[in-house]
Amino acid sequence: MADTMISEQVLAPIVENRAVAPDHVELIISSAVLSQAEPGQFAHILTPGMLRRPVSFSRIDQENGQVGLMFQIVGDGTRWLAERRHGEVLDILGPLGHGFAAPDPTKPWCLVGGGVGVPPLYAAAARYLHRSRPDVIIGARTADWVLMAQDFKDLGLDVTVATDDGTAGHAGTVMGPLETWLQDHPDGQVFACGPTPMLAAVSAACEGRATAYVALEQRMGCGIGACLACVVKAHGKEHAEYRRVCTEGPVFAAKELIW
Amino acid sequence: MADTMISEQVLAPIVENRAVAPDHVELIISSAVLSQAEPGQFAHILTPGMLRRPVSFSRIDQENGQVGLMFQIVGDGTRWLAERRHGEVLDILGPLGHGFAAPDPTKPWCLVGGGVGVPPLYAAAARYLHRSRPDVIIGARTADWVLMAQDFKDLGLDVTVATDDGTAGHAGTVMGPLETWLQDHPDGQVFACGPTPMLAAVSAACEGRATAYVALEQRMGCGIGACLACVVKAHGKEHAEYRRVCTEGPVFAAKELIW
Amino acid sequence: MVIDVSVSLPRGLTLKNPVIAASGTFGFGPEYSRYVDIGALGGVSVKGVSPEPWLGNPTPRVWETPLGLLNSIGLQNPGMDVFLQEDLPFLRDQNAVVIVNIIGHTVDEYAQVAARMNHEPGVAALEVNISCPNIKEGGMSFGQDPDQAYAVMKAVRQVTDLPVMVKLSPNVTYPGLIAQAVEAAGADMISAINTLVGLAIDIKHRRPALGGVTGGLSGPAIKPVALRVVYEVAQSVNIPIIGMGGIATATDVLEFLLAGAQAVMVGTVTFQYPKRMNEIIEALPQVLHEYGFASVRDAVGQALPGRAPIRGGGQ
Amino acid sequence: MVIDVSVSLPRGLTLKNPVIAASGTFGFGPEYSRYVDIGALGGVSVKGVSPEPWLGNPTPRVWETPLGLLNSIGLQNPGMDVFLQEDLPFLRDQNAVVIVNIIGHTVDEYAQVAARMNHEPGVAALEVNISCPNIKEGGMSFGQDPDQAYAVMKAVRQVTDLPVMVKLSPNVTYPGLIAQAVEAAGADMISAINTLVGLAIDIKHRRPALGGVTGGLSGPAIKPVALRVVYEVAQSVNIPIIGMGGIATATDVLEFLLAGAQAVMVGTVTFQYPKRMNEIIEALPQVLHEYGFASVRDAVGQALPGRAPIRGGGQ
Ligand SMILES: Cc1cc2nc3c(=O)[nH]c(=O)nc-3n(C[C@H](O)[C@H](O)[C@H](O)COP(=O)(O)OP(=O)(O)OC[C@H]3O[C@@H](n4cnc5c(N)ncnc54)[C@H](O)[C@@H]3O)c2cc1C
Ligand SMILES: Cc1cc2nc3c(=O)[nH]c(=O)nc-3n(C[C@H](O)[C@H](O)[C@H](O)COP(=O)(O)OP(=O)(O)OC[C@H]3O[C@@H](n4cnc5c(N)ncnc54)[C@H](O)[C@@H]3O)c2cc1C
Ligand SMILES: Cc1cc2nc3c(=O)[nH]c(=O)nc-3n(C[C@H](O)[C@H](O)[C@H](O)COP(=O)(O)O)c2cc1C
Ligand SMILES: Cc1cc2nc3c(=O)[nH]c(=O)nc-3n(C[C@H](O)[C@H](O)[C@H](O)COP(=O)(O)O)c2cc1C
Ligand code: FES
Ligand code: FES
Repeated sequence: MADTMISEQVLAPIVENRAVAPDHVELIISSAVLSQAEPGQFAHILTPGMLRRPVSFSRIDQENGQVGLMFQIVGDGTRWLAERRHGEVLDILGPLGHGFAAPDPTKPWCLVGGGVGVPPLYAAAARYLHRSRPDVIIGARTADWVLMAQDFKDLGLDVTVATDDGTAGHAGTVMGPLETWLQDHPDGQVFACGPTPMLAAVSAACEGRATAYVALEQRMGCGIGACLACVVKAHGKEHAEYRRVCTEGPVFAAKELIW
Repeated sequence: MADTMISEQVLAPIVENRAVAPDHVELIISSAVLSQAEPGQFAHILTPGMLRRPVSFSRIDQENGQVGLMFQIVGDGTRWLAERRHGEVLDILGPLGHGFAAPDPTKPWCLVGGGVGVPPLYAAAARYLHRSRPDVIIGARTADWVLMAQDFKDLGLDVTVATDDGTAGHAGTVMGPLETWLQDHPDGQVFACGPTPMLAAVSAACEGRATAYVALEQRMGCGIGACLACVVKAHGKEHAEYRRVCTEGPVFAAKELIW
Repeated sequence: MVIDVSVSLPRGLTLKNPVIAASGTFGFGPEYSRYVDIGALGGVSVKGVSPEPWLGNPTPRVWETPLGLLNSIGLQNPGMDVFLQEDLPFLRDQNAVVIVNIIGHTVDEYAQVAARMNHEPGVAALEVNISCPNIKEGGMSFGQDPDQAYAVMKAVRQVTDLPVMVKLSPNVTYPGLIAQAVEAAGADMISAINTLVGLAIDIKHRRPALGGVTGGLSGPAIKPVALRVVYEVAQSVNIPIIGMGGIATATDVLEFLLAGAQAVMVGTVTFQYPKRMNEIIEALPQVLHEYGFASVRDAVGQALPGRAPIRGGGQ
Repeated sequence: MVIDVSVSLPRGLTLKNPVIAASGTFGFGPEYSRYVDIGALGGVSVKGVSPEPWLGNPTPRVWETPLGLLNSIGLQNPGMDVFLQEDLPFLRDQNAVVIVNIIGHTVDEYAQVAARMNHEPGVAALEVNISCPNIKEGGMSFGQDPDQAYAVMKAVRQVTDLPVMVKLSPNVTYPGLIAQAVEAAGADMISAINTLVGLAIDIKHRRPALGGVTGGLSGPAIKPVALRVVYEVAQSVNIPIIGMGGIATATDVLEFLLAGAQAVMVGTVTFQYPKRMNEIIEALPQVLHEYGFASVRDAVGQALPGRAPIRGGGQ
């Protein structure tokens, strides 16, 4: 899959900069190379900091040679990115890593996203819709921060929302709706992306029932497998071992990992 | 004189940014405080670097509350400054240091400037013109880089130009025309500003003849006398001692200094 | 929200807040008084003072490096007598908590300055600088050897009742060992770090850029090294630490507190932003509150091993 | 303008240019081969290799600091057998000058790796890493004590004919002493510097930011310290020095040459700009020419004492 794919250093012009929620921006950038990405792969973006910033693709439009990068402003790098305007050019390494493989069309499918974990799931839904129709569970801190609900609906998908403060959908985390879904679909497959504690909970909830695939975040150096900064503990053949989020991941089968 | 003057941290808007020669820019900025400056004093300007950048005032227009800063682009700080536009605001400490005292009206007066040493001499000429009319010698590497010749002419002053490559005026340094002037005016007073080797030569040429005042450059830290970075060796009462260019200078009587 | 930012240190030394002007970057006070509200500072550590006047090093004495500053001032100072007569009165009149940074070529010279400062009205504490990289004899070498560091502190202790801090060099293999040596010799506090030895090259002239050849590196570039030394020393001794190195914001101050410092000094950033120490002091209560601390004291050492770390979301 | 950028080092080691990828920042080669023209590099120093696989440190393993990078990878590597079987062939096929960075918990482990690499086709030289701050036993402590540094180098020398460089730690009082010790033990070259020990604080979680607590500081922030160590070591030993620490441009390379390095390594900047080493190599002849040098060799050590400095205008 992604192994055979191209990855390059590209200079990609920004086509659009849109605010998608308070402190959340989506950049649409133009790059034929990046538009070859699998859902779940990421872009490693040059900013004024000492390290590039990893951001997953929110949309992958191969036809028009465009991709989306949706992110929350959390520090200097994302603030700088949020200020980039139409016509400015981003220096990006990508597409990088291993994304979500196509779901098994014979099994029920669910997407579980928390916060800025939602965008790569949308990319997966859009890519694999012709094989299978996922149920979608979106979690956020508050109603304003629910990302891409309308985008999923535009794909004709049902969306269940959960907010920590109850301002939209279920009050609480995604785990309530996910538990319901798992009870209805014990043989299902779950794609999840979001904060690490959420992924740990999803992984635990799926254990012995559904197959879970999770897209992880980890602090990165090189982004391409050379520096061993971005590792996560996994079950090796004999002992525990480290795998690289930037290369073997960011998407892993939940059962590979040691939580 | 300057001791009793104000010096503050001011936020001064740029009124005009004009190219005055290849790689030479003059910024006109608006600040009532800075326009109280004596000729030869300087502004300590915040740039993105770790230290502020000292630049002398090229013009001091007290009436309109404006001053000029004329500089050569030689590194990151001056490049950044050269890119500042009308309406942007500079963070400046100033006016700082001791400038040129008024010339003795009973003695012939000559200004000798090399390169970007010329601007503070123009400020001195403009300020003290009512007392005395200086002869002006301007040196530069090449014709394009002769600074402010027209400004001096607009004051009604005679200007002698010397260029290293002979593309304008005398071929050679300012020392040729200065020697001629000194022979004609052995009791004269000379105000000089330019590269340190030029100032050393001026000082030596004047010795035993004219009184020379020189405006020095030195790498600065604080710019206000606290860090002792910017010192120059001078004759103390008993021993050699260091004086601060930012505080006791930048203008010194040449005979105070140990060259 | 009432946040207590005061700091209590040994021998009755109290600071109204933990932000002290770092030695050598603030002269003897008057120069910055136009820009800085000196009375609002936690304290002022003055430029190093020796028994006799020192001339200092040849120029250039400063050079910029990536987010750092190299200096090679060479401890130019007018000597202790001129200091007391001409310079100290200004700061005393400002009611500043004055810390006199003392230097010498020999153990005896340190003791001379310390003795001279004892009982001088307006001197609140001494900072024994055994860590200046910019002089040939004495200076840093005292701070690079535990026995010599011990000897200097011991001699100083014998001649003064003032609170004494010893300023450590980061240019050693084990800063904790030097800290233990001076603690054993009677130091009341540690201040750390002095500058890292560095060099810049003037390519055009094919020579070291500074007149003194090597210089001391300060500024944001050294902050991680400074935090490491504070963190290590905090686990090596039982006396308070005044931390410094690259502090430019109130959150930087909080980092040093968490790493084990009780107070901080602020140097290089003042050259860019003369009012920054006052701004930090104003911002500090808000920053402490935001991160859940009710006082400066509350935050001290919270990142040291043995304190339960607050682990949260994210990674 | 024909500028000779080749470098001749001991035991017949020659580099087509002085720019080598620094250990730990370039993996074992294949990862960057998409972006970098590996064949055009002066050489590649691979990630540290130990006799058995090492797991490395907990995450987070990197943290940004002001113009610096803290890392605490902990020398994760697959061990020397896997390295030779699975990793070395790639670089050998690229005709890269491969420098194997070797690590161990004991003197004997260093010797084991050195012995294993001897006569392995494709291994051009060894770099003995006695300076990694990111492991508890061994690692840096060997590089902080002249006797231990001597012992490691001596053991390595006994089992290999390869050119050997020893990589120095800047986290010592006198780097020159360590350099002299390894020179006496038969080192052919010195490489310097490894990272400075630093710490960052994660304020939100009130703990050290890195999983390994302290980490190694690299990047532009440390360049002045690196130049100082190179400059000092160049005056302490008679063997060539490979300089590094914060190099990001061709003029940075020239600074290291002038300070006494014969070649350089480039690390952290590659994370930002993967093609930067190639760009530096392309720019270097022009930069040398501009400053009046006809070759890399010409520039080496020109800022050291005893060479007539070129003093010019300005100050
Ligand atoms: C594979 C991958 C995909 C990601 N996709 C997205 C996405 O689609 N949308 C989105 O909003 N965010 C995403 N993130 C997180 C995003 O990388 C960080 O929010 C961003 O790097 C923060 O940079 P900053 O300079 O604004 O923050 P700072 O906190 O100032 O950054 C400091 C350093 O920490 C790193 N860092 C900070 N937070 C994280 C984090 N959560 N994960 C990894 N490194 C971090 C930065 O890269 C930088 O090196 C992804 C992370 C990874 C690893
Ligand atoms: C009192 C005084 C008045 C000056 N007036 C003028 C003027 O009117 N016009 C003008 O063009 N230049 C003037 N200079 C020189 C000017 O300060 C430098 O050209 C400028 O600081 C270079 O900054 P940079 O970042 O572009 O160069 P860089 O070389 O990148 O600067 C690096 C560091 O070196 C310092 N530096 C570099 N060159 C000099 C220098 N010649 N003197 C002192 N510090 C230097 C910088 O301030 C900075 O800290 C004056 C200098 C002094 C001391
Ligand atoms: C120009 C300059 C002069 C200094 N002089 C002294 C000194 O006289 N005595 C001393 O103990 N430290 C001296 N220092 C070190 C500072 O007090 C401080 O330890 C160091 O700069 C780190 O803090 P910073 O990064 O906030 O500047 C000096 C630093 C600078 C930049
Ligand atoms: C992520 C990372 C990993 C490193 N791993 C090693 C290593 O395995 N062996 C070693 O000798 N040095 C290692 N280093 C140190 C570098 O080789 C180099 O000495 C240092 O980073 C300074 O150079 P730079 O500023 O150009 O990065 C590592 C550095 C980094 C940033
Ligand atoms: S970020 Fe370097 S290996 Fe993953
Ligand atoms: S620049 Fe600090 S004393 Fe002059």
